[in-house]
Amino acid sequence: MADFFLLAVLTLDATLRVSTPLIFCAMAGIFSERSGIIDISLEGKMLMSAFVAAAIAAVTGSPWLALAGAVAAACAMALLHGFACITHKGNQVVSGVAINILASGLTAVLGNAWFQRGGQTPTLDASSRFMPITLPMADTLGQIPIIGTIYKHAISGHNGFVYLGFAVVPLTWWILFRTRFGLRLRAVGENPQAVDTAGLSVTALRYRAVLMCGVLTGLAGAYISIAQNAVFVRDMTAGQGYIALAAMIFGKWRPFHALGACLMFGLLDAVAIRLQGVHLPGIGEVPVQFIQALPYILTVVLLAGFIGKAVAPKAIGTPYVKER
Amino acid sequence: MSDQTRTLPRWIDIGLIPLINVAMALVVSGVIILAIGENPIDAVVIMLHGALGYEEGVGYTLYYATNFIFTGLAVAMAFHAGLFNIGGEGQAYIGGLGVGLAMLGLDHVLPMGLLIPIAILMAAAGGALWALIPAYLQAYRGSHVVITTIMFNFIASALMVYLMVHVLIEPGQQSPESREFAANAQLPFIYQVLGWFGIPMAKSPANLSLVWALICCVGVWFYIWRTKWGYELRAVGFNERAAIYGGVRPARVIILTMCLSGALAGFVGLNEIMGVQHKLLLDFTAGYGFTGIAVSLMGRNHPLGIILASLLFGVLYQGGADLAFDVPNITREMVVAIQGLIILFSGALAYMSTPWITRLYFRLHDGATPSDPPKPAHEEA
Amino acid sequence: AEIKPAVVFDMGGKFDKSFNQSVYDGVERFKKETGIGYRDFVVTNETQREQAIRKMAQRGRSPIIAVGFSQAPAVAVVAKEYPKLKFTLIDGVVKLPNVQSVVFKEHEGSFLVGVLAAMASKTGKIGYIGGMDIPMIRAFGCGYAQGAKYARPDIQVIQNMTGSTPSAWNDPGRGTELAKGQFDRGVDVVYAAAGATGIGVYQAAADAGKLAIGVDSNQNYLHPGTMLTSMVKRVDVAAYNSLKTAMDGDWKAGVQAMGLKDGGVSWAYDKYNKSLITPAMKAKVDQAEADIIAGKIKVHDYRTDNACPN
Amino acid sequence: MLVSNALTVAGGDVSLGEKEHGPPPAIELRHIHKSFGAVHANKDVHLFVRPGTIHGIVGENGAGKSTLMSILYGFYEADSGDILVDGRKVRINSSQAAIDAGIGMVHQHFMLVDTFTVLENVMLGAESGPLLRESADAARRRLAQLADDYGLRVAPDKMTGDLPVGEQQRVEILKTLYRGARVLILDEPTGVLTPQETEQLFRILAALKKEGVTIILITHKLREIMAATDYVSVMRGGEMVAHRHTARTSKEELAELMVGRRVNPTQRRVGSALGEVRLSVEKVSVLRRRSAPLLKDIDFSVRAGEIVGIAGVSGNGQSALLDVLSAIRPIDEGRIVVNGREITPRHPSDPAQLRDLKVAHVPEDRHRLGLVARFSAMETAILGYHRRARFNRGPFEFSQDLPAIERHCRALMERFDVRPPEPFIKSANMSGGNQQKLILAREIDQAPTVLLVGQPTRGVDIGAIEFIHRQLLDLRDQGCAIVMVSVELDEIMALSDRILVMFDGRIVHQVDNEDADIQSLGLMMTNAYDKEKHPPAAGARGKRGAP
Ligand SMILES: Nc1ncnc2c1ncn2[C@@H]1O[C@H](COP(=O)(O)OP(=O)(O)OP(=O)(O)O)[C@@H](O)[C@H]1O
Ligand SMILES: Nc1ncnc2c1ncn2[C@@H]1O[C@H](COP(=O)(O)OP(=O)(O)OP(=O)(O)O)[C@@H](O)[C@H]1O
Ligand SMILES: [Mg+2]
Ligand SMILES: [Mg+2]
Repeated sequence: MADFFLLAVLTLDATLRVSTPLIFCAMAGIFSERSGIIDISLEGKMLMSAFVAAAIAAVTGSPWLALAGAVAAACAMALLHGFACITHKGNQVVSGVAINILASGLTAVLGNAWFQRGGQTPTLDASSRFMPITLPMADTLGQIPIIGTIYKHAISGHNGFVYLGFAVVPLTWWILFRTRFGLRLRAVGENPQAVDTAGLSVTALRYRAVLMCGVLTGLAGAYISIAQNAVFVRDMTAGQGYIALAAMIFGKWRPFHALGACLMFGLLDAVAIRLQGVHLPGIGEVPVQFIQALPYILTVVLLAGFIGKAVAPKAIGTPYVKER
Repeated sequence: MSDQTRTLPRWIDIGLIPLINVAMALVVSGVIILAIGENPIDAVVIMLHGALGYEEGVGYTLYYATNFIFTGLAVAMAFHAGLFNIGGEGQAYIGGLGVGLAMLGLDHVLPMGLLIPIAILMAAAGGALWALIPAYLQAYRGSHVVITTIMFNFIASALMVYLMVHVLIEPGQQSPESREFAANAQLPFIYQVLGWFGIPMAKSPANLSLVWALICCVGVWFYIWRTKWGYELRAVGFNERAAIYGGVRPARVIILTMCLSGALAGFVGLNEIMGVQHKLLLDFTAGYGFTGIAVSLMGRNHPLGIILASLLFGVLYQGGADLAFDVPNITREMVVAIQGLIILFSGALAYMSTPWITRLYFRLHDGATPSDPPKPAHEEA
Repeated sequence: AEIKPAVVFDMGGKFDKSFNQSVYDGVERFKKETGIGYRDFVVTNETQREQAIRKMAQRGRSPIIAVGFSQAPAVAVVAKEYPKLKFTLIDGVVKLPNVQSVVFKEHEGSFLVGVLAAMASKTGKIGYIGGMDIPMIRAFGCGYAQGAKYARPDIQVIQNMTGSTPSAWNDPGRGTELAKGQFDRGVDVVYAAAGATGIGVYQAAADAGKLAIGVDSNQNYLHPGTMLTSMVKRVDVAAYNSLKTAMDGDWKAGVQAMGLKDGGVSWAYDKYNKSLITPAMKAKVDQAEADIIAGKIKVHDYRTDNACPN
Repeated sequence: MLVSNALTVAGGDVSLGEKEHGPPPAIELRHIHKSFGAVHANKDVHLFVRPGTIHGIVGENGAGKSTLMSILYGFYEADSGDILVDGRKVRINSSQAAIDAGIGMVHQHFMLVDTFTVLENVMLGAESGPLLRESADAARRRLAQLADDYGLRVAPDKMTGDLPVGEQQRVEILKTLYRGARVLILDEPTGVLTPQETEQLFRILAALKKEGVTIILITHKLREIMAATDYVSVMRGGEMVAHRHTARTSKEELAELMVGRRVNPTQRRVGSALGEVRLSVEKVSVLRRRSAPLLKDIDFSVRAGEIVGIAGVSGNGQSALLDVLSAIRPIDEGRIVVNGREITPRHPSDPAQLRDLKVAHVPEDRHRLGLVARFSAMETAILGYHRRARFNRGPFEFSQDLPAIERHCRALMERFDVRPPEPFIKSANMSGGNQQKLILAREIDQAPTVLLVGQPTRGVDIGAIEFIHRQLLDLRDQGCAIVMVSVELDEIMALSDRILVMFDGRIVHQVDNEDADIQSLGLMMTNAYDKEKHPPAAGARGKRGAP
């Protein structure tokens, strides 16, 4: 029983770790899509920033420079998306697909050219990455049953990014629902004409939204390559951007709901790792592939309206063209 | 919107502007090649030679182009009905699964003459099946086909891994692959066919499915622009409410169109499984479904344009392979990056150059400068 | 004789710090010693395997070293087309008169590191993380478990596979997670046979202060202090020998199975892990090695019956 | 009537020309030009609006009214010309600049975020600080004050999308006042309002005027101009053609100024004998989930050889009725029998099936329903009939017979004088009137026995109006049963044999043409008509009749 409890706590611990990039990306997606810009390029931005982070860390040895570079790279991609979708009123889905493919190719090309390792960066040593933080008194408090165990094993000992990820959710909520910027951002995603006639610039608002999106995907990318791992390898984001997109839709474009979805998908992943090859009573061995596909299946089911209708921001996907 | 804004002549709209877009993508690609310390001009020479300079290279170019024609047509077909099918990858995967299962089951039973139509049917059925659910959800549940088809790509991939690893793997085999089909379940290669007529050609994977791809082009063109079903499809794509008024049932059109689109993507399975690999294996779709988006955008969603764009992408892929072979610093992913740039410039930024071209054209033409540059007329036959 | 060698690496790439890289080290050594250069190519999709090998053949390259079992079908096709050229397939078998197939008895080497792992473990639980779930990788794990049980019958071995597709060789993130999952369950020594995925496993061990065991090439240098040892599979030797014999004119086709006896597999003992290996461990593992070579210990090969004795 | 009181307040003896005397105009526009591509939407427009007055602007569709107002509100920038506010030249290149100049605008389509509360909508873009709470508190106080000053009451915490249109419009007005607007532009504010709401609006405008707010009012309804404005300017073809003191002009003069010649309304011909019942509608209702039903207990029938006109203020269910009759929208209750086919909630029909029953439909909204803008004219010419055998050929009729379609289109264009008579022209590139003629041609050409037609002459020039009216009367005389929805009472009067008046989703009155007059129809449309010709009872609804 105690063993089982510990296992559950440790699974929770793993859940937090694997959910973190999803959380950053889902919040990023919320900023972009709440402003009316569909963003299926979360994946590409995250990949690009993961690469840039690892590359800078490998060259300079400074994780902070790497982090700054990652954010800058993701923002650059976000601006490209904005340039296509906001300035030139291009198709947002097409632009997203383009950025994903571009990022996949470019990271490998540049990685290979700079490091001659088939697209990989050199492995980073501890001083050029972000390492886990042990919270104060983790060991002492760890003696206390249950609460202490949870504190020591699940709450303490994570990377700073994990804590940041959890801080970003209420922050996102606060920005969206408690600030002027948030009000305007939500308005521009629902009815850009209303924003325009209210004397605000639709373009400027949307650019700010995609930049927020860029900053957050940059954090996600940096986490993946220089915190969770110590290296960049080709296509290392492995579809997590799409899962985050699914989580965002699942969460109906709301920060805390999306957080819940991210944690659920993270838990699925953590459980999948631990369930591998385990025979469940009554079910038999669950194919790992099934658990891996579960987030996608769940999203489709949700979209089919079996769980509840997901209402997207009204103006999403349509470029704003001034008309009477 | 205004009824009478001036429109550009068609040759600019469907000829010059797409060319300018591709040119911009290639220029940026050249900058990337420069940035990694190679010479873009040399790269182009190597690429062109690799793709068109010798028989085997040409064969590979055509083999890649075959896949792109299928996936490009799939995207275009859906696009005319106002749908964005990003699920070509998964549909191709399941189409290939259909072909593979049929061949594994029947290759010792039936002659090639029967296996080919069966394979075509199975590829179409597999692809259509994989498009059917997203189509149904879009038509009756309003869930967006973009998101559902993306999800279905992942589901297809998980399904295939499961089947290959647990069900279809040949016992004693290291990697998850089925057994090889018997010879009568292997589509003849082009070089073989030419060989029967006494024309020697170097070995390459281009096979008879190229012919089927061309037939599909004609079929798609005819369907979209010459039949009442195509008429309804375009009506739904342009103006769904008018279509309803005209007695069209959009839900049916959406489902039918997505199934046809999926079937076209499924034919990648024909080319890959029956034409080239001759066994079921993982990851044979290799991103062709996504490339189809670029192909369709570049080809302005018209079969003729798609053929040309497919050839261009064939050149990029095959030439890119040779480039990667000969210039160690340039890896194959360069082609992926170029593809991303082409989608960006021909798709998302498609109208970037339109305003100044319009201005330039009218200034040259009659000295007038319309203040409101028109969107280019759309892709009708 | 004049030779124009070529190498076609598998998808992991020549810098996977593991299998492919080991081949790379071998041919580099040859190049340094003889001054004979070689061409190489890293495949990135299925159709490219055959294309790349054929291209090497067209340019008259010989011997052509194809790395990895996935290349076997491609080698079989091209070798038939070019009967005059020499092909060396590492880690797979193609029975043709101009193909040399080199395979390894990984289970024997894994047995030895299993002995070490069991003796180094304080918790009595050790782990194994495989790359792609294929019989060969199962064989690694099976040998490892047998060695561990030999050294310590009450040992508990937890095994995980990264995935079922080739991308399982290239997913360090998942490697990290799998390793952490095992540490959570009490594992304190983990052995990874997973290509570039292993990088994540070793990193996780280093971060958590647990012990890890490398594979294929000597990976002890990666994290001195937490890398217990490495199960070295001398693909570098195989590659080197192939070129060397071709140069000297005694290159032979056929299957070569390299085990402990032929120095094809071994465990790494160097300055990086000296402090981790106690004399008792060393004695025990040396004994086991001698016994295997002498045939006193029979290490079961998973591949013979797709099963592992418990 | 309150508004006429307002008139007398401002009705001094001001000479229109002598703007030099007194305070400078609140708004003055000089030499305004604006082109969209080849369309010259505003040509050398002059206008001045006196402070504290209600200034009406009238003109046909496309005359350039909205364009002019969009320029004034910074939505478009004029190609040339000057804008003066209170005598000072200003540059208005964005909505923000207009707001800064004290100009507010209530758009034809409301610019509200449906998912926001009233409070949030009001403060959007005019927040007092980076945090919402302080802005919200300030806005709440100010709203209360505005409510006191102008009698503009709305619940600040209600979801805007849930409010009735009249209240949404009030939110729009509040938005402009909140931003300190001294000049208020209203573009066709009454099109979507019920009569009571219209009346409410004019009461509010009068109150605003009393507080010194200047109001520019665009409307097509000359009645409203006469009742509510102090001055009126007329636009035609992008030009300002006349300015009048409202008190010194008449509806007839304004109408003539608008179209540029005398208007002869179509003379109705009395129909021949009626035939059998072609269409009968029995207790049909269309329900909505959260609000009042769209249609309630609709009950009427139409015989061969008669035109039944449906009158009503737009938004009272006429559109839904056409949708239901053409089977675009299913019904929830009741029964429709058309040419022998029974349509019930359980056995719905569809537009294709009705066409096969010789029911034709000229939709109200031709841009969104009647044609596909990107189709060629010949493709538009077969919309709805594209499955007919005559347009297809080959086994299973798998191929469209393009030559036949082209011939068909040419014939239609010739018969209905569609210009240019060019089957390959893109539908979007035809002018509105010609689009309408092509659609009408398509539907009438099928020799329908039942014709549903909505707003047959909306946006159509006067010549075409006469032509279209003649076609409809001819069709009736050939024995077709016609249901016509129109917001133009003159049109209804000119064509219908029988008139049904819709209000709030119901048919509230039914009169024969001979018994109808515009006055009482107007009352009926506002549901303020009393059978015994008594003045309308003072109640919650229809306290005042239409002017
Ligand atoms: N509100 C206005 N905005 C712009 N120009 C106006 C306005 N009102 C009048 N004008 C113009 O000012 C000039 C004088 O107009 P006004 O109507 O006073 O002349 P009038 O001789 O009194 O004619 P009428 O007897 O018809 O009133 C005319 O050119 C008229 O078009
Ligand atoms: N954005 C635009 N692009 C092109 N043409 C336009 C645009 N806006 C208006 N026009 C054209 O300018 C002319 C004037 O239009 P406007 O909307 O100002 O007329 P209006 O008087 O408001 O008509 P309505 O009574 O129908 O509202 C019309 O011919 C219209 O087609
Ligand atoms: Mg006068
Ligand atoms: Mg208007």
